[in-house]
Amino acid sequence: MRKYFSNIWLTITTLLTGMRVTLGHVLRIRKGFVTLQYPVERWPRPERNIGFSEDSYNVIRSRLTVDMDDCIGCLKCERACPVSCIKIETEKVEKGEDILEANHRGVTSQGTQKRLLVTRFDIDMTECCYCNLCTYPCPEECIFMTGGPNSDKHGLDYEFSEYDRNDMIFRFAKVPEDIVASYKDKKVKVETSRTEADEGAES
Amino acid sequence: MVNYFLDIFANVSWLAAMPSGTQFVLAALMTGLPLFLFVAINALIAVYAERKISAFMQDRLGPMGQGVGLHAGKWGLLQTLADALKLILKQDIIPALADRKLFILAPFIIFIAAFVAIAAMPFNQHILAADFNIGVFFILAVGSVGVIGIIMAGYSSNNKWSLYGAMRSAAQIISYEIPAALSILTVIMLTGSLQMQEIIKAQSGTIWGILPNWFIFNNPFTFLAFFLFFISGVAETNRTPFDLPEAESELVAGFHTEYSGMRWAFFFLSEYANVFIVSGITAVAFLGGWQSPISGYLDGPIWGLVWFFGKVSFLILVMMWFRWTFPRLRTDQLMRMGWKYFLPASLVNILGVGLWDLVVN
Amino acid sequence: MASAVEMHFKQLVEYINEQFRKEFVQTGEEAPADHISVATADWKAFAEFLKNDEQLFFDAMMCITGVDYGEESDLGVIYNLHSMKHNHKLEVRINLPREKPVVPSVEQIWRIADWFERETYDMYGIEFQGHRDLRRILLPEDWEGFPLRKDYEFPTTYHGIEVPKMKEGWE
Amino acid sequence: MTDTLDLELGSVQAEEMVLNMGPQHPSTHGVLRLKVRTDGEIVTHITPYIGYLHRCFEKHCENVTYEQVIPYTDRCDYIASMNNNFGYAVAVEQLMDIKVPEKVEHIRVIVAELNRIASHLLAVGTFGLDVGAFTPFLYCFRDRERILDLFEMLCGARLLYSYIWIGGLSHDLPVGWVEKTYEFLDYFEPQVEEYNNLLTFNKIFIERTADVGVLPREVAISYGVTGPNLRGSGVKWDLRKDDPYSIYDRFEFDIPIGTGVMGTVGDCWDRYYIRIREIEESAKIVRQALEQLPRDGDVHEALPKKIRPPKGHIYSRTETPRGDLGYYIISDGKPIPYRLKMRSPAFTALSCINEISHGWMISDVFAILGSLDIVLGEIDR
Repeated sequence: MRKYFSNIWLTITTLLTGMRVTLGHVLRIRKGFVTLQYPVERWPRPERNIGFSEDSYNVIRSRLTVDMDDCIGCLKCERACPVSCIKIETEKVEKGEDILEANHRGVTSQGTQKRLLVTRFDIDMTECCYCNLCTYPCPEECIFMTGGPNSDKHGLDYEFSEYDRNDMIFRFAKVPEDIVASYKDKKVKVETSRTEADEGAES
Repeated sequence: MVNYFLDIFANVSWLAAMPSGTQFVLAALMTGLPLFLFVAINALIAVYAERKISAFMQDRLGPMGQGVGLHAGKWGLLQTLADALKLILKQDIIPALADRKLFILAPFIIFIAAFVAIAAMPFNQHILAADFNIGVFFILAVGSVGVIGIIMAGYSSNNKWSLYGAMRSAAQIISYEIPAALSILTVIMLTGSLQMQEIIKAQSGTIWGILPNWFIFNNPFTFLAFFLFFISGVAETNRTPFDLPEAESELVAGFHTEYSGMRWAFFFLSEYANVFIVSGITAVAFLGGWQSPISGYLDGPIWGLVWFFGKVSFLILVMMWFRWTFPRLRTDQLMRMGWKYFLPASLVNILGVGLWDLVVN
Repeated sequence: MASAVEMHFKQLVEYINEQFRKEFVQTGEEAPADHISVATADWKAFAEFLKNDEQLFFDAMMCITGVDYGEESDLGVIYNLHSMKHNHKLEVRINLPREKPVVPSVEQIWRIADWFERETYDMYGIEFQGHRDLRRILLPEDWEGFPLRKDYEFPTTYHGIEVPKMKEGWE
Repeated sequence: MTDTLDLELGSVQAEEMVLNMGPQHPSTHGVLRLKVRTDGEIVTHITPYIGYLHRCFEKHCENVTYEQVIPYTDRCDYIASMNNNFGYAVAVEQLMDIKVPEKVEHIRVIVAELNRIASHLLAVGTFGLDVGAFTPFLYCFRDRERILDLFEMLCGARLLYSYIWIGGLSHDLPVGWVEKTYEFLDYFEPQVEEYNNLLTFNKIFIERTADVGVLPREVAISYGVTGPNLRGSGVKWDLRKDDPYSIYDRFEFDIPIGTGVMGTVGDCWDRYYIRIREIEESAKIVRQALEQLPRDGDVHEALPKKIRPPKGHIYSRTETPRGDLGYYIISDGKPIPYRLKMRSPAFTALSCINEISHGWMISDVFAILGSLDIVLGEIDR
């Protein structure tokens, strides 16, 4: 019989404490609410000074972007990507020589001479897993997530949704088609001449 | 209200000429339509209040309108209107293997049960759709008709989850009817009449000088009866901590899993109508309906409306408070509590009130 | 830290040799220093011994790993056992022929082996004899082939759905 | 008069109803299908069907290099991905026996324990949801968001960090991070009191969870259950204390085990209460680790240029919020792992659900499933 009444008493007291907690929240709603009204109020980006010497490390995970002027086509980022969502094609070019019509600058901002013209640099953002592994091996630090340490060039962008999946493939190489075609058949000519030379050498 | 309108028709010449049948229908319509509009608006306000209260309890802001263009009003006021519009326009699917006739009929039965009970609800001294002399008994009787609708909905959706939901709610509502009826009995014993207006009139005046002579303060047994009735009322409207029939986390959505669009909206319309009825009866029976707390002052008809709606909305807020604080009971615990704790308590109550009445007066 | 485990391992090996069966585990210096390899025939008896013996009392099975040792060489199953009471660990390896990999199931001894064995069967096609309900656990019931084998080629369609559907403009 | 209705009960055969708590269900914590055979509301047999979230983690690991596996380990147990990286990094470092600098060890412990708090908060919140209380879920998430803000400040990501690398970390601590963590700890410790008031000692909650789904000691060990579920059954087993890795032996914290305060030992309430107590213990560890954190030292110091572990194999275990996470790695000298098996704690926790939910009702099945705190990403790998 005693357990019967202690059960009732326990129920009443514990339920009342629970109600006191929720009532407390209602009364303190003015300063206690956590809602962020998205389109109007935005999430503050974490502060920039990430506190150690080289400012190149990137502490933001948003859309990947590439500075084509600095890219020397070394394919390190393509190899570092765990889901292989970066595709690069390059063509051999004379060292450090500008090709304006293919908007290719011969010397990078850090002064290295470019030997390769990057004809195709596509990143498929639907497959990218935002792990940021590709930004570390880059010798020129030209691939990074927008809004990171080089945010002066590219503002923060994490709202890049599209209607069509193919629009999510960002193509950074701006080399016109005919230039790419001309390099391709030049390369073919070089190959055929070399194969003839080999046959000549063998026979 | 109906005979009140009939008297008005009598002295208007062209209305009196009509046959008495159409006169009666016209008068009934004139009382029924505002009540229906009241129920719809009450549902809209209650849904908005529920969302705002639950948001404040959970450190959220709830529906807020901001930004430019079509949005949900200043503090999300238009949110429920937008929901209602959406529900009307939404495609309303009837499952192929469902039992079509019952499926379509179920929401209406539940709504009718809820709507008819409001007829006997006294809003103030004069506004009362139908002043039955068996008011309380009528409301309790009609209240239990809703169970048929729920079982129909559960059975006809041909879905295991809704069958579970329907069975659970049938057991729950029936087993909580009894403690509810018994605890109302204590009030009727004190007033001696079933008529709602009589019950309220019996609660005028003061007791111990300052307290209003409401039944809740009358004697300790009616004080306990107030809580018993209120909690079994919560159980009858299937709200937490007794919301087993539509337990989101287990039965997906209980008996109204297969409903969508306007049919689903009817379930919610009737749920909030039920909530209004339960709080209404509790206010009338225990908190003195349209009586003002300071007896003697501020008790004109307009003030009567204010007091009645004040008490009802306070009780509705308490119900919402329950919903966002407590976990859910299991079916067998629910039954055990209903039969082993509530029923003996209400029987002891009746005995207590009888003795108290005998001894004190 | 590593040396403590070796010594402990040596104690285990000596204990097993004298308790279970003479020369059950070769103890020459070329013997592997951290695991015991067992023939399939007496694995069931050895497992019961490991579990019920008072001194060893391996009551918890940590993990069963299936291994494919290469294109032409054979398959293998590695059992990692652990004792909650004495807090020591043991690794047992069994090598199986590639065509007919069959191992007696220890599912009655350690209840978790039920799901571990089903997963190893699912991924490697290793038959566990005496398993009460050996069917695929992760892959759909009617999936052909055993994915984790080295010689597994990817099916192009499953129920008519073309599996690797690449986007256009993306070779 | 012969009675026409000789209806003896035997002929009335109530056959069992099969209920599909299908892959799409509000409270199966992911994509899991439970085929439940019920007699009325009482459960007679449950067969779980898993594999809906199988992404061939182990096949991927046989085709990518060691440092590229790290983003994959994040996605196994996506609620405690810091602990997954930690487990994988410890395994490969033991294989290559790299010694990681002090500062990195401390940051790893801090970050892993913060992630344990976040994961337990989610477990406690969803358990409240399964039992029907909606508000504690949102309180838990409000506090969990604060931890995710700390992680966003640390490595940019909020859920899948790929932060702990083999031999070091991807980023150093930003300026002001330590103060922010202290600020979080001071805010957070009194919050646990609120959950206790609202849920732990609530009579309805106790009624729903005490004595439900009791997992006895031997069954737990034989089913390989580990972590809070095992400690709920009274077995004092925590890898951080009994098989210490990294620098856990420098901190003093105690291991809460189930004592059957509200019901029998090993019931849902015990497993739940252990997670609440572990949140407090982890906060203690973070505080101690923050005090002993060496301020100087570079986190990239021990990062190997080329990760080529020597031929051999290793089985290493670490304590994640759900139990022992084991990695069995076989390497043949190439930069790509030859075989990588991940032993997931939630896999073993789910395997014993049939054993402990006999004779309980349908609403209890969800209370039991919630108390086991499983994550389907880790079960299906």
